[in-house]
Amino acid sequence: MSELVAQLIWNGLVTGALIALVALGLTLIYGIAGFIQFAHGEIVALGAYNFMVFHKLMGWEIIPAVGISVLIMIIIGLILERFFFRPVREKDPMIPLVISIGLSIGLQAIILIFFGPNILTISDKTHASISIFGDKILATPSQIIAIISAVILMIGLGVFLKKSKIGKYLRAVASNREVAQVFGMNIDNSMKWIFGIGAGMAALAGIFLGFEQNLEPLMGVHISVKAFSAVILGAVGSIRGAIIGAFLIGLTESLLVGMGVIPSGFTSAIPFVILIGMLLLRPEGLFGNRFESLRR
Amino acid sequence: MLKIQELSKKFGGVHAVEKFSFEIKPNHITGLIGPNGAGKTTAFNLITNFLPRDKGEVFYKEELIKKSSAYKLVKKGIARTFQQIRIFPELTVKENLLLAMSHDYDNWWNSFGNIDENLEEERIMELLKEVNLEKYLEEKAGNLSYGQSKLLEILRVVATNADLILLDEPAAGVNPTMLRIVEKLILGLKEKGKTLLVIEHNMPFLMGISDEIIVMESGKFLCQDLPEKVQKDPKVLEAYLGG
Amino acid sequence: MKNFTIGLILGILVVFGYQQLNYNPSVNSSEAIVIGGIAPLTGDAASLGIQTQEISNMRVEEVNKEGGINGRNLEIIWEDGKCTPGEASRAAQKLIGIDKVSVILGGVCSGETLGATPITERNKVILFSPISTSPEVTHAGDFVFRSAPSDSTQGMVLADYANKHFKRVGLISENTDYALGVANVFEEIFEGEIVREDYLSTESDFKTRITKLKNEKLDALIINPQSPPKYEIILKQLQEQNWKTPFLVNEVAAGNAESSIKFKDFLVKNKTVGANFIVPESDELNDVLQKYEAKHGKKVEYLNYTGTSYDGINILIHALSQVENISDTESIRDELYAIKDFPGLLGKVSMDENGDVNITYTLFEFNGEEFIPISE
Amino acid sequence: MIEYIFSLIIITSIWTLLAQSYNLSFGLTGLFNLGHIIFYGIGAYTAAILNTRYGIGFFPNLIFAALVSGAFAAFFGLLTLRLSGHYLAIATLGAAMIATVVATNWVSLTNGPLGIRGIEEPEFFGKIIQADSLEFVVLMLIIVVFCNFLLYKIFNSPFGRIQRAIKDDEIAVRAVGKNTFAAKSWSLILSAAFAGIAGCLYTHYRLFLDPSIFALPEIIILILMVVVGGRGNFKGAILGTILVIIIGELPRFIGFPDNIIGATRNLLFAALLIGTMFTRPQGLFTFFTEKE
Repeated sequence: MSELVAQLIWNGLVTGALIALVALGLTLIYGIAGFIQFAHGEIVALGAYNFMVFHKLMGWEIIPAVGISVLIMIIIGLILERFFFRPVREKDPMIPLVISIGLSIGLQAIILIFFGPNILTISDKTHASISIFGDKILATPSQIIAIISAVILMIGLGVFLKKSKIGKYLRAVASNREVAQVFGMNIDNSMKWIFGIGAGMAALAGIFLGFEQNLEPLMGVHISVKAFSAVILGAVGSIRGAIIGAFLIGLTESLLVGMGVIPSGFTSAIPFVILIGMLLLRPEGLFGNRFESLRR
Repeated sequence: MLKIQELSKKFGGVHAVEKFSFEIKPNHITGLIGPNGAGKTTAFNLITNFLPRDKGEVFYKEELIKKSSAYKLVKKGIARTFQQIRIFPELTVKENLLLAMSHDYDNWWNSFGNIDENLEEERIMELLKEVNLEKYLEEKAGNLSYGQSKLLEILRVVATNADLILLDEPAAGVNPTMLRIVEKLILGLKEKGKTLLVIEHNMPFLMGISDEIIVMESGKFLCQDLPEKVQKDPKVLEAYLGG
Repeated sequence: MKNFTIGLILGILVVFGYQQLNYNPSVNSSEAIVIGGIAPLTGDAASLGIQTQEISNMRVEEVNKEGGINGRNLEIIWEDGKCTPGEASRAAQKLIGIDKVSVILGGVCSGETLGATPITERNKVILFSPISTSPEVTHAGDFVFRSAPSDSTQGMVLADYANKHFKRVGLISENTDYALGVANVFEEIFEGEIVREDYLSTESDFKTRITKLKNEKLDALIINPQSPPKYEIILKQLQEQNWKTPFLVNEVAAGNAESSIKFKDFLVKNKTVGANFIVPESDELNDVLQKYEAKHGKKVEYLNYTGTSYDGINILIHALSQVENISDTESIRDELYAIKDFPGLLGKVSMDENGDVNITYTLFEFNGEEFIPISE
Repeated sequence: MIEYIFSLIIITSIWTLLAQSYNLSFGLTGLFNLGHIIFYGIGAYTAAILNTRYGIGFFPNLIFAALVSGAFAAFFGLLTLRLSGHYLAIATLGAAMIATVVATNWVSLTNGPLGIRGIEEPEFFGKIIQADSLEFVVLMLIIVVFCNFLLYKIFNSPFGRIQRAIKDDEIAVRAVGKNTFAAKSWSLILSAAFAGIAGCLYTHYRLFLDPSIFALPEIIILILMVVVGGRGNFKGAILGTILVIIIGELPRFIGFPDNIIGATRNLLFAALLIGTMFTRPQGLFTFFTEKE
C-alpha cells in the first residue's frame, strides 16, 4: 500500500512541477501586466515542438537543443509583448485578455499548419525508468530532471525577485503601476523581463511535458488550463501561492484518482472542482487579501 | 440622526479605525477632517457597509443598522459619494440620474416595464438646472469635465432623495466658480431638511458651510466642536502639523 | 474607418458570390460521376482519415485510367468531418446541397457516420463507410452501408480469449464511441472481474491510473484506445512503471504494427495478443501497399483499414457501374445489398440485410515484428 | 444549392440567438463568462433527453430547455458571480471543462460519448417539418426573431440600463441602491435561458448530439461574434455573427487543401479578433448603430 501511495505522490509531484513552471510565468504576467495570458499554453507547446525539431530532426544533443528552444521561446515571448500587448497596455485589462485568446487560437493554427495534426514523439529513445528512494518509486530520468529544475527555478525566481535590483524593481511595478510610472520606472523593460522569464519557463515545461507525453497542437491548452487554476488558487500575483496551487492540483489529481476516491473518467475535472470549491471558501485565494473588490 | 459607537477596523496589524464614536444632529452639515491616512474614508466605508465592521454599532434615526449589504442602506436613506469619482461614463447624464431615482423598482419584474420617463425627466431637469448642467442631458457622462462629473455624482446622491448624505471630498480639484455651485447645492440640501457629513481638506470652504466639525487622527476620535473652536484647538493643529 | 468595414463586407460578399457563380457543380454532366467523401482531416484521427482519403483517391485514379465507370470518370469531393457528428453533418449538408452528390464515401469515425445519417437518410443518399465499426451504425439507416466489421464481434473475440486465460483483468478504455463499443461488449461476455479505468480523448497522463492498476494484482491488462498515439503513450507509461502482465489489445493497436514495434521487447516479454480482422497475405495486397508507398513515400499506417477502405471503394465502384443513372439511389442501394462473395483484400465480402459485412475478428499475437494470426 | 443556403441560414440564425444571448451577459453586463457554452449544451441535452425518452415535442422543449438552462444559471451564478474579471473567466472556463467531463461520463443520462440519436424533427399540427426545408427555415426565423425581439426589449429596459451601469462600475451601482448580485444573476439567468433555446434549436435541427457540443473552440467563436459586433451593441451582435460565419465558411469554398481548412479558419478568426481589439474595441459596426 505505501508503495502505491509513494508512487502516486511522485506522479503528483511531477505533474505539479510542470504546472508550476507554467503557472509561475502566468503569475508574473498577471501580477505586473494585469491580465491572464491565455496564449501562454501555446508557448509551452511551441517550446516542445522546437526541441523536437532540434533534437529529433536535426540531431542536436539534449542540452544544446533545450538551450536553443528556450532561447527561441523567450524571443517569441518578447515579440508577443512588444507587438500585441504593449499597444493596449493602458487600456481596460479585458482587451489584452481577449487579444491573448485570439493569439492562442492563432498559434494553435500555426502549429497545426507547420507540424501537421499527427501526434509526434519528442525523441525515439524510450528511457527505461530507474527506481529511487529505496526502489519504492519508479521514475524516468526526465521526471527527475523536471522536478530538480523546477525547484531550482522556483527558488531562483524567489531569490531573484527579493534580492536582485531588477527583482525589487519588478515588485514595485507589480504593487502599483501608476505610482511606479510616476517615479519614472521604465515599465517597458519590466514587461520585457516578465514575458521573457515567463516564456522561458513555459518552454522548459513544454520540453519536459514532451518527454512525459507525445506532442500535439493542443498539449499547451490542457496544461495551461490547469496552470490558470493554480494561479487563481494561490491568489493571483503571488509566486508562493502559484507554486503551492500547482502542487496542490498535481497531488490531489494523482491521489484522488489513484486511491480510487474518484472514478478515473473525471480526472480532468478535478483541478476545476478544487478551484471553484476554494473560491467559494476564500474568494481572494489562499494568500490574497479581501481588498480585491474595492480597488479601482 | 446618525450615532456611531466604538467603530473599529483592523487591516493586518494596522488599526485603520479604533473605537471611533460620534453623533451628528439632524439637518446639520457636519465636517469630518483629519490628516491624510486618519481613516476618514475607511470610516465612511464602515458606516455605509462597503467594508465589514470588526466592532462597533451604527444607529441611523435611532435604528441599529445591521451588517447588511451596502445597497440596502440607500433605501433606508443613507447615500454617499466616493473619493475618486464613480459615475457611469458610458451612460448619458440623464441615465446616470434615472438609475438613482428608480430605486423603488428593485424587484426585477417591473424593472422591465418602462417607468414613466417624462415625470422623471422633469425632476432631472430641475436638478440639472440647479447646477446649470441642463444642456448636457443626453450627453455621455464620460464626456463631462472633472468638475462637472463631481457635480453629477453629488446630483446622483440627491436623486436617491436620501435623508443622510455623506460626501467624500466634494471640493477636491474643483475650480472656484464650480466650487460656489457646489456650496450653493450643499446649502440648498440643508434647507430641504437633509443631513450631511462631509470629508474635506479645503478648510475655508468646509468651515464656511459646516455647523460642526469632527476631527480624526490615526483612526481615533480627537474632538467634535464648532468650526471656530476647532480651528483654534491646539490638539488639532498639532495633529495636522505631525505629532 | 467606416468605409474600411463596408469595403471589408462587400469584398467578402463579392468573393463569396463570385465563388458561387463559377462553381457550377459538374454533377450529372456527361463527363464525371461525382461522389462525396467525409473523413477526419484534422485532429487526433487525422492520420486514419487522410490514409483512407489517399487509398480511395489512388484507387479512383486507377479506375479512371482504365476508362472509369462505363466510360465516365469518377471524382470524390472530400470534406473534413473532424471526427465529430456536428462537422460531419455540416459536411454532408454541403455535399448534398451544393455538390448534389447522391453517394457519400465516409465517415471514418463512427461519430461522423452517425452524425451524417439523419441528412443522408432524409435525402435518400447512400452513405458508405469504409472504416466505422461502432455497433450503432448497424441500424443507422436503410441507405447506410459499411465495409468494416462491427465492434461487437471484436469485443466477443477478446472476451472469449480472456475467459480462457484470465480471472481478473484491468481495462484502460478511451471514452469514445468506438472504444466504448468494444469495452461494453467485452464487459458483458467476460465472466471474471474487471477493474475499469476510463479516460477522455483530451487526456494523455495515465501514470496515476497505471499505478492504481498495478496495485490491483491483475492477471492481464486490456488496452482499448481510439487512436495509435494514445496507444503509444499508454505503452510508454506502462513501460516506465515496469508493468508485468500480458496485454490484450484492440484492433487500433493490433492493426498497425508500427506503434507496437517501438515497444517490441516490452510487449513480447509480457506477451501481447490483439484482435483484428485478417488481411490475408496476397499479391493484390502487396501490389496496393507498394503503389501506396510509391505514391506517398511512406508505409501504410493502418494495414487492416487499408483492406476495408480498398474493398469499400471497389464495392462502391462495382455498384455504381451496375446502375445507369447514379441519382437513382434506390437501385444503388439494392445493388449494394446484393453484394455476395465480392473478391476483396479481406476475402469473399458479402453484405447482410443491415448493410454490414461478413468480416469477423480473429486473434493475433505480436512477435516483435508484426501481429501473426493464432488459432485458439 | 437551395438546401445548402437554407442550412446556412438556419445555422446563422441559431448562432445569432446564441451570440445575442451572450451579448446580454458578456456584452451588456460585462460578465466575462467563458462558460456560456454550458447553457447552450444543457439546453440541447434537455431537449434531446426529453424528446428521446419522454417523447416531448419541439415546442414544449423550447420552454423546458430555457427553464433548465436558466435554473442551472441561477445555481451557477451562486458559485461564480461573487467573482470578478479574471477570477470569473477562469472559474467559468473550468466549469465548461467539468461540463464536458460530466456529459461524457454520466452515461445513464447523456448516453455518454455514444451520444443521443433518433431525435424527432419539429412537428406542427401533425406535419413533420424537415430540416433544410423552407418551413424549417421559416420556423427558425420566427423563433429567433421573436427571441431577439424579447432581448431587444431587455437591452433597452431599465433592467438593461442597470446592466450597462454595472459594466461601468459595479460599486457605484450599489451606491445608488441596487442589489448588483441579483442584477448580475438575472442577467446570467436570462442569457442562459435564451442560450438554452438556441441549444434546443440545434438539437431538433441536427437530430444527433454528443458531448463535443461543450467543446472549447465554440466559446472563442462566440466571443469573436460579440466582440466584432461591439459588446453590448444589439444590432452589432447580429452583424458580427453573420460576418464570422461567412468568414468561417470561406476557406471551405476558396478551395484550400483539405487538411488545413480548419487551421486557416482559426487563423482568420484569430486575425479578426486581434484586429478588432486593436482598431475598434467597441466593435466594427458602431457607425451603423451610432445613435444606439
